[in-house]
Amino acid sequence: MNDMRPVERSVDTKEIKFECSDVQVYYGATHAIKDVNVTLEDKTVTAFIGPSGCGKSTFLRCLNRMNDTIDICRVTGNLLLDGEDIYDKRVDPVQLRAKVGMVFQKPNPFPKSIYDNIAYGPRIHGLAKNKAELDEIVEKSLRRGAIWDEVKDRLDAPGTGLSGGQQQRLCIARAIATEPEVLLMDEPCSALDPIATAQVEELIDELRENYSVVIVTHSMQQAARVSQKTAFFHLGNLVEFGETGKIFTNPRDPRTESYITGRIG
Amino acid sequence: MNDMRPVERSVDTKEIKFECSDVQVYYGATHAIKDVNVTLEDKTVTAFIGPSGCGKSTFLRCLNRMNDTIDICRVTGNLLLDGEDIYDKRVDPVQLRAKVGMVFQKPNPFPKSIYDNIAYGPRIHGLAKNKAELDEIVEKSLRRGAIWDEVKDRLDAPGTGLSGGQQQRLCIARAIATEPEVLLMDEPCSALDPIATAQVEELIDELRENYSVVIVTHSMQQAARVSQKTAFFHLGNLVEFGETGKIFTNPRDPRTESYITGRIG
Amino acid sequence: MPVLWIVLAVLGLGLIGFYVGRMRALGSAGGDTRQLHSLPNYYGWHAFMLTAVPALLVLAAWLLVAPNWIENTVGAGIPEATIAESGSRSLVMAEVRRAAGALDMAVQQGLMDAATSHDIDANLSDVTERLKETGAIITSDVTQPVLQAAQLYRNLSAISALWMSVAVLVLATAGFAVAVLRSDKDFRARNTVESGIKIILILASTIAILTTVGIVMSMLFETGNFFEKYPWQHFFFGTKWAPDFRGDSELGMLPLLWGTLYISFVALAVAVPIGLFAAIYLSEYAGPKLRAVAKPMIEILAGIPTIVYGLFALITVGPIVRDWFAAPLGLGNSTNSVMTAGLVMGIMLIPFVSSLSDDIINAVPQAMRDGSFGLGATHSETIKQVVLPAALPGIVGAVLLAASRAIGETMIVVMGAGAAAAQFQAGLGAVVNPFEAMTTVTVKIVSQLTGDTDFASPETLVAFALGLTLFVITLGLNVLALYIVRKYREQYE
Amino acid sequence: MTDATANAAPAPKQGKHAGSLFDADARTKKRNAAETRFRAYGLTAVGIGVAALIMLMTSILGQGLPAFNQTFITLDVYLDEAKLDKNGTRDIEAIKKVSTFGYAPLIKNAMAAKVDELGISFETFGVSGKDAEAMISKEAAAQLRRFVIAHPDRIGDTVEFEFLASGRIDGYYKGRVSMESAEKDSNVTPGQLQLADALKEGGALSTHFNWGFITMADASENRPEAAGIGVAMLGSLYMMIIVLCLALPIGVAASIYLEEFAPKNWITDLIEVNISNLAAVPSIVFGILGLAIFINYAGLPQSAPVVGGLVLTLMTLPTIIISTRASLKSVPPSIRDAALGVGASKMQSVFHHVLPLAAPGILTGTIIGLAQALGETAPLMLIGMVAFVREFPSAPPEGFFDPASALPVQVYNWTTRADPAFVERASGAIIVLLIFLLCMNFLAIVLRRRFERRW
Amino acid sequence: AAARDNVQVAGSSTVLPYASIVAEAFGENFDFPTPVVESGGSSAGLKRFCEGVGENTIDIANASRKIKDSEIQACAEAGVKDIIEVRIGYDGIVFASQTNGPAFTALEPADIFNALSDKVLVDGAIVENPYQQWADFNADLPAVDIIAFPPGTKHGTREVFEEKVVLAGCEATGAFEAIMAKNGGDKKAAEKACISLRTDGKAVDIDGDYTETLARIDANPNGVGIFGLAFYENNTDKLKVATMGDVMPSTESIATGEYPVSRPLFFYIKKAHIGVIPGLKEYAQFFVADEIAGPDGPLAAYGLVSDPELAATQTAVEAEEVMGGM
Ligand SMILES: Nc1ncnc2c1ncn2[C@@H]1O[C@H](COP(=O)(O)OP(=O)(O)OP(=O)(O)O)[C@@H](O)[C@H]1O
Ligand SMILES: Nc1ncnc2c1ncn2[C@@H]1O[C@H](COP(=O)(O)OP(=O)(O)OP(=O)(O)O)[C@@H](O)[C@H]1O
Ligand SMILES: [Mg+2]
Ligand SMILES: [Mg+2]
Ligand SMILES: O=P([O-])([O-])[O-]
Repeated sequence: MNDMRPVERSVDTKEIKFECSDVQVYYGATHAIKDVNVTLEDKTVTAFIGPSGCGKSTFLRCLNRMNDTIDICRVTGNLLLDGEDIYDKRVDPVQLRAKVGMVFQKPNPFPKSIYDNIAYGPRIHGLAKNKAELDEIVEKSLRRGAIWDEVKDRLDAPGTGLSGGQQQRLCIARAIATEPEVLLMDEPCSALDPIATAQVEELIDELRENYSVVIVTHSMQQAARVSQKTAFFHLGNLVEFGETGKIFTNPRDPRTESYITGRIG
Repeated sequence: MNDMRPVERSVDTKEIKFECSDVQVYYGATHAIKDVNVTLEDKTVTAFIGPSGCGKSTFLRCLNRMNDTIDICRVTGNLLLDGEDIYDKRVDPVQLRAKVGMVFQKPNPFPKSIYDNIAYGPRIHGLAKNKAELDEIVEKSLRRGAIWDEVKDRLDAPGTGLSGGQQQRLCIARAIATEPEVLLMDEPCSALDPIATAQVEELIDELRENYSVVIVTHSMQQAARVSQKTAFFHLGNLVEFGETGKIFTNPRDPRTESYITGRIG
Repeated sequence: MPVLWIVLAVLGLGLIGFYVGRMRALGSAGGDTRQLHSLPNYYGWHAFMLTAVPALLVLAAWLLVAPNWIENTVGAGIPEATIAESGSRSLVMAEVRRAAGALDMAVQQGLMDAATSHDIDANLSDVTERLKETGAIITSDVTQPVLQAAQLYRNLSAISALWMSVAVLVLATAGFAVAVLRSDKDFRARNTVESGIKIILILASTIAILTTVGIVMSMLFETGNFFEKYPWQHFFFGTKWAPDFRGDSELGMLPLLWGTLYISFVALAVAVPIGLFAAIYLSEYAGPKLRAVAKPMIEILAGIPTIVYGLFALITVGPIVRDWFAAPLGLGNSTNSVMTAGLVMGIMLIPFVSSLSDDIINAVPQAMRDGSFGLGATHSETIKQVVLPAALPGIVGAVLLAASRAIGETMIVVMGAGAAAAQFQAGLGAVVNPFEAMTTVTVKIVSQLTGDTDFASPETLVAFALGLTLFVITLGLNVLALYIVRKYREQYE
Repeated sequence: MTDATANAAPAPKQGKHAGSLFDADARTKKRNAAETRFRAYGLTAVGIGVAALIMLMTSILGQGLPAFNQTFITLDVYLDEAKLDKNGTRDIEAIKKVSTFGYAPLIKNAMAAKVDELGISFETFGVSGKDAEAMISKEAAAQLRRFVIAHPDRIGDTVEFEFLASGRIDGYYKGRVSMESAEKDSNVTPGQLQLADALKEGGALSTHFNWGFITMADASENRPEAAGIGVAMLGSLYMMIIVLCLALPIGVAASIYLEEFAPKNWITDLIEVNISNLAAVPSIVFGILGLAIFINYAGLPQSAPVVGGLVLTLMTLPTIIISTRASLKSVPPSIRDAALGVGASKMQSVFHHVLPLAAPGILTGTIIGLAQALGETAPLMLIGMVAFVREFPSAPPEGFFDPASALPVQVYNWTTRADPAFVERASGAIIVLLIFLLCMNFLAIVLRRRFERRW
Repeated sequence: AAARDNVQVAGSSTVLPYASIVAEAFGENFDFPTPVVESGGSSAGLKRFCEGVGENTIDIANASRKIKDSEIQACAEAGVKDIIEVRIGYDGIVFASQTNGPAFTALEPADIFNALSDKVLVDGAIVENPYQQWADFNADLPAVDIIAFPPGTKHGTREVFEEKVVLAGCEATGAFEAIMAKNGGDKKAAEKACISLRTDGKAVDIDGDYTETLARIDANPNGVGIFGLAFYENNTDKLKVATMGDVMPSTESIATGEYPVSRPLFFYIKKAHIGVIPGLKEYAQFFVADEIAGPDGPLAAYGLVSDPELAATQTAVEAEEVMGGM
C-alpha cells in the first residue's frame, strides 16, 4: 500500500521540510494512523484529503506534536523537520509549535477580545517592539485572514461572539500572526462562504512564497486549486501521495480514484 | 463538476410551516437580523445562503428559540409555526424544540458515550418502550446519519473522542433520533467528505417526504442539489427568497447574482 | 408513633399514585409513550407530588401549630393562683405535660384504666403516688388544677391527633384523586412537575436570604442597645480598644478592623499563591495518580480543627518568627505577631483556594489550551493567559471563600497574634509592623460575648455592633469583588 | 540543496523562528526557564501543602496515639456486705443508698490485699494506703457501684476487676510523668511510681488498648483516664447527618436556581453578593442566630444536635453554594445548547448534563464545607453544645433532641483543662475527628473522580 | 415536645471543672440523669439564665463573680424573679513561672504594679514605665526581662488582678496619690490610670485559658503567668509559683485570708424551676454537701478553696432562700 510514492517529481526539487517515515498513531488501542511515510516540501502547499475519520487531523496534529496534549494518544515513527526529529527528547514542543503553526478544525477563539486573540501569539513570541507595531501586526493579520472589515469596529468585542465563519477566519488570522514557517490548516474554509474561501485561498497561495502549508480539506476543488501536492488518506493509511494534478487526473490507486470520482465535492 | 441540478418542481403550493414577519434580532446594540419576512413551507427543504456573518445562524436559531439562551440576544417580530406564534408566552420552548430540531454549526456532542448521545433525545421524549426499541432507534439514527459503520464497534466510547466530521454526523444523528417535524441544520456538511455529504443529502431528501428542513450552507451546489427554496441573506437582510432553481438561474437582486456567480463554491 | 404511620400512609398513597397516574396516562395514550405529552414517569411524579406534598405540608404545619394551640388552650384554663405559685405559665405547663405523660404511661402499663385516667381526682386519691409508680418522673405533688389541665391536655391532644390524621389523609386522597383524574395524555405533567421543582429551588435560595435577615435582625436590636450606651462616633472612629470592667471603656473599632484586614491580608498572601499554584500544578501538570493523592490530602488541611493550628502557631511558628525574623531585624520580640497568625492561617486556607480552583481550571475546555499550544505558547503562558482568565470567576469565588474564612477565624488569631488590639497610640510603626501583636474583630466578638462582663454592659454589647459592622464591611468588599469579576469575566464558547 | 540531514549546515533562514529545534534560541530559553520556574512553583506549592499536612499529622499522631492505650490495674475486690448492704435484704433501693464514696474503702482494701499477695509492702515505697488508692482512677468506685447494682447477688463475694490506673500512673508509662517530675508533682509521688512498677512486675498492672476512649463519655477533671469521646462522636455524627442531608440539597438547589433559572438582574446580584458575604460572617454569629431562632423562637431544646446541625447547615450553605455556582458557571454553554436543541427542558438539561459535569466542584465544596462544620466550636458555644455531657443521646430521631457534645468541642474542652493528661486525649480526639472526616470525604472523593473529565 | 428531664447548667469556665466533678458524681449516685454543664463564660451564662423561665431555658448559671444589679433587673424583666445565690467557695489566683525560669519570692503588689503598669512613679514623678527588668525597681527580684501574661479583659480574673494586685500596688507605691495630685483629685480617673497595663509587649493579655498561658510560659522562659490555683495544683511539676508577701498560695492560706488574691465563685438557681426540673434541688444540695464541697471533698482536692461558711449555704439551699432577702 505504501509503495506508491511517485518519485518522478518535477525537476525543480524543493527543499524538504518534513520527512515522515513509519508513523503510527494510536488512541489507546485504536490504531488511527498506520505506517505513514511522506515527505513534505518547503514552499509548497500540500493537501490532505480523504473520507471523514480517516486520520487526516490526527496526522496533521503529529506534525506539531499537538497530539501530546491527548493523554491516550501515542505516536511512533520518525518525523523530521528540516532533518531534525521533532519527537526527539531535546526538542522543545514550544519552539516546534512556534515554527509549525496550526489552525484547528473546530474554531477555538480565546475568550478574549478579538484584538487580544490575534495579539496573543506575537506577544508571547515578542514579535512586536511596541504597541504601534503590535497594532500593525493585528491589522495585517486580520486583513490577511479576510476578516478585517467585519471586525475593525469591534476589536474589543469578545472573539467568542463572532459567527462560525468569522471565528474560523479569526483563528486563521491568529495563526499567521505568529509567522510560522509551516502552517497546518485543518479544514480552514469549512465554514466559509465562497468569497471568503477565495480570500483564504489567496492567502495560502501568498504564504507559499515563503513557507510551506499543509491543508486538510474535503473539497476536491479546493485541493486542486491551492495545492501542489496531495495526500490521500484512507482508514489510517496514506494511500497515495503525489503531484496534485496527477492525483486528480490520473490516480494510481483504485481507492483514490473512487474517492475522487465517486461523487462531486 | 458543479452541475446545478435545475429544479423545476411542480407549483403545487404546500402547506405553510413557518411564517415569519418583521423579524428583528439584536445582539446588545448590534442589529443582526433586519426586518426579515419569510414563509417556509412544509415538506420542503429551504436553504439559507449568504456570506459569512450575514445572520444565517442567527435567524435559524430564532426558529426554535435557541436564541433565548443568549443573554444579550433580543428577538422581535412574528414567527408563526403552524399559525401559532412561537414567541408567545404560552408556548413552551421545550415542546417547540422537540418539534423543531437543530444541528448546530459547531458539533457539540455530549461528553457521554456515543450511544447515550443518540439515546438522550428518545429517552426524554419517551420514544422507546424498552431497551430493544431504543437500541433500534440508536442504530437507525446512526445509520441515517451515515456514521453507523464507523462507530458500531465503539458505541460506549465517548462522543467527544470522534473526528470532526464524525462528531458532526453524530450530531445529525442525534437530532433526527427525536423525529422532529422541522429540522434546522446549520452547515451540517461543513466537515464532511463528499461521500458522507452525499449520504447526508440523501437523508435530507428522505426527510423532506414528511418534514420540513432548513439548511444553512455555503455550498451553492449543495443548496441547488437539496433545496427547493432558497433564501439569500446579506448583512442581516433577507435579500431574496424563492424557488431554488430561479434563484440560481435567474436571481433578481444584483447582490444575489454577484454572490452566486462571484466565485465558485 | 402515629405520626410515622401517617407519613408512611401518605407516602404509600403517593407511591400508589405514582403508578396509577403513570398507568392512567399511558392508558389514555393507548400504551404509546409517544402520544403522551410528557414521559410516563412525569405523570407518576406529578401524582406523587400532588398526593404527598400538600398532605405532608399540612402535617408539618399541624405538628408545629397544634402543640402551641393546645398549650395555649390548656394554659388559659389554669387558675392564676396556680401560675403565680409556680412562677410562670410555661413551668406549670411543663408539670402538666409531665403529668399527662404519666397518665398515659399508667394506662399503658395497666395501672389505671382509661376511664379512671380521665376523671381521677387529685383531692381524693393519691394520684401523685400512683403516677410515680409508673416510673414517670413527677417532681412535685400533682395538684387538682394541674391534674385537670393534664386531663384536658390529653383530651385535646387525642382530638388533635385524630383530626390531624383525618385531615392529612383526606388531603392526600384528594390530591391523589385530582392527580389521577388529570393524568391524561395531553396533560403537561412535565411542566407541572418542573414548576414544582422550581418552587423548591426558589425556596432553597430564599434560605440564604432568610439567614441574612435573621443575622441582621438578631444583631440589630442589641446593636441599638449598644449605641444607646456608647457614642457611635467613638466606636467607629476611636483608635483605642480598651474595655474595662469598671465601665467607661474605650471601644474604638479601628484597631480591630486594621488587625482584621492586616492578618487576613497576610493569610491570603500565603494561601492564594500557594493554593493557586497547587491547583495549577495538580490540574495541569500532575499525573492522575499524584492528583488523586495530593488533592484529598491537601483538603484535610481544611478539616484540622483550628485549635491545632492555634497551638502550632503558639508553640512552633511563633518562636521561630520571633527568633529568626523579628528579633534579628529589630522589629520586636513577641511570639505573637501578625506574621505568625497570617502564616499559619494561610496554611489552613490553602485547600480553600486550591481545591476549588483546581476543579474550575479542570473544567476549562481542552480546545482553549490547544489553541494556545498551537501558537507556540508554553504551558505556563497558556495557563496564565488563557486558562486562568477563563477560570477567573471560579477562582475569585475560591479566594473570596478563603478571605471570608480568614476574617471569621478566631482560634489561630488568639494564639498566633494575641488578644491585644493594634496600638494606634504607639505610632504608625507599631501598627504596620508585621511582627507586632494584634487582634481581629472576630476575636473580640467571641471574647466579649463569652467574657465575664455584665451582659447588658457596653463591653458585652459591643460584640453585636462589631458583628454588624463587620457584616456591612464584608458586604462592601463582596460588591467590589462581584464588580471585578463582571469586568474581567471571560466566557468560553 | 539536497536532502537536508541532521548535519547539514544550518542555512540562514528568514523566518522568525529560524534555527535548529535542538538548541533553543535565547527567547525560548528564557521562556522555558519561566516555564520551569512556574512548574517548580506549582510543585513547591503542592509540596508546602503536603509538608504542612505531614507536619501537623505527625504532631497530632505523636501526641494522640497514646490516648488509645491505657494503663489498668487488676484487683480482687471483696464486696463487703457490711458496707454495701447493712441489712442484708438485698433490697436494691437500700443498696442504691450507698454512694460511690462508700465504695472507696473496698478499693483501698483490695489494693492492700494485692500488695500483700505480691509479697511487697507499702512501706518499701513510702506510700500510705490512701496514696495507693489514689493510684486507681476515681472511676473505679463508680464502676464497682454499677456492678453491684447490676448484680446484688454477688455481694459478699470477691470479684476480679480491671480498674483504670490514675492519670499520673498512666502518664508514667507513656513518658509524660517521670521520677523527677513526680518529685515536684503534688498529685503523684515517686513512691507511687515505684509501687506501680512493682505491680506491673507482679502482673497486676498492664497497659493495653482502651476501647473506653472511644465508647465512654467525657469525664470530669479529676479523672482524665476515664474520659472518652463516645458522646462527642455521636453528637458530631448526628450533626453531620443533619448538615449533609440539609446543606447539600439546599445548597445545590439554591445554586441551580441562581445560576440557571433566576433572571439576571440586580436582585440576583444582591443575592449573590449576599451569599458570599454570609461566608464571611464569623461563625459565632451563626451561634447568635441559632440561639435566637431555633431555641428562643422555635423552642427547640438546648445542647441538642438538631440545633447544632441546623446552625452548622446555615454556616456551610454559603461554602457549598459558592463552589457549586462556580462549577456550574464553568460548564461550557454548548452543552446546554446541545441538550436544549434536542428538546430537553431547561430542567432536564441541568439535571442530565450540567450537574454531572459540575459534580466535582460541588463535591469539593461539600467536602470543604463539611470539614469546616465538623471542626467548628464557636457557634456551638451559644446553643449549649460546648458542654460537659455524660449521658449518651438515644438513637435518632429522638436522639437529635437529646443533649450531646461534639468532637471539636471535646477537643477544645480538653485542651483547656488543667490536668496535662487531657492533652493526649485532645489529640486522640483530633485523630478520631480526622478519621471521621476521611470517611466522609472518601465517598465524595470517589464520586468526584468518577465525574472528573475534560472536554 | 416531651418534658425535659435533665438539669441544664451554663456559665463560667472557672466553675466548670467543679461543676462537672459534681455533675459526674451526681449522675453516678442518683437516678437522675447527669446534668449538662456548659461553659462559655459567666456573662454568657447569666445572659441565658436571664432569658426567662421555662423548659428551654437553663436552670443554673455558674459565675466567677457576683451577679450584677443590672443583671438582676434584666432577669426580673424577663420573668426570672426568684434567684437563689449559692457561693461554693473561692478561687485563688497565683503567679507562676517555668520550673527552670526565674524564681519570684515575696512578690508584693507594688512589684507587679511597677513591672506591668503603664505609668509608674519614679523619683516622685509619674512617667511612662521605664523598667525593662524586674531588678530595675526591686533588687531582690531576678534580673530578667519583664514579660507577664495576665488574663485578657474578658476574664473575671482580670478584674480581681486589677483590683487586688495592680491597684493595691499602685496605692502602695504612692503612685495613686501622685496621680490624684496631678489630675486634681479625680479618684476614678486615677484608679483607671493605675490599672491600665503597659502596651509595649511586656504585658500580654491572654484571652484564652490557662493552658494557653502555660504554653506561652513554655515559649518565653522569663515569662510570668497568672493562673488559677486549681490549675497550678495540677501542674506543680511544670510551674514555679511566686509567693505573695512570703505566703505560699494554697487552699488553706487562701481560706484563712493570708494569701490575699482570690475571688468567690457562685452559682445561681432559678427557684421557679425547682419542682419542675427533676433533680434540680438535689443537685444543688449535693453540690454544697460537705462530702463534696467541704475541705476534704473532691472539689477541694482539685483546688477549690472551700467556703468556711458552707453550713450557712447548705441551709440556705435547703430553704430555697432567694436573693433580695425574701
Ligand atoms: N453571541 C453573539 N454576540 C454578539 N454578536 C454576535 C453573536 N453571535 C453572532 N453575532 C454577530 O451577528 C452577526 C450574524 O452572525 P451569524 O452567526 O448569524 O452569522 P452567520 O450567517 O451564521 O455566519 P457564518 O456563516 O459565518 O456562520 C455576525 O456579525 C456576528 O458577529
Ligand atoms: N481523542 C480521540 N480519542 C479516540 N479516538 C479518536 C480521537 N480523536 C480521533 N479519534 C479517532 O481516530 C480516527 C481518526 O480521526 P481524525 O480526527 O484524524 O479524522 P479526520 O480524518 O480528521 O476526520 P474528519 O474529516 O472527520 O475530521 C477516527 O476514527 C476517530 O474516531
Ligand atoms: Mg478532522
Ligand atoms: Mg453561522
Ligand atoms: O469563664 P469565667 O467567667 O470563669 O472567666
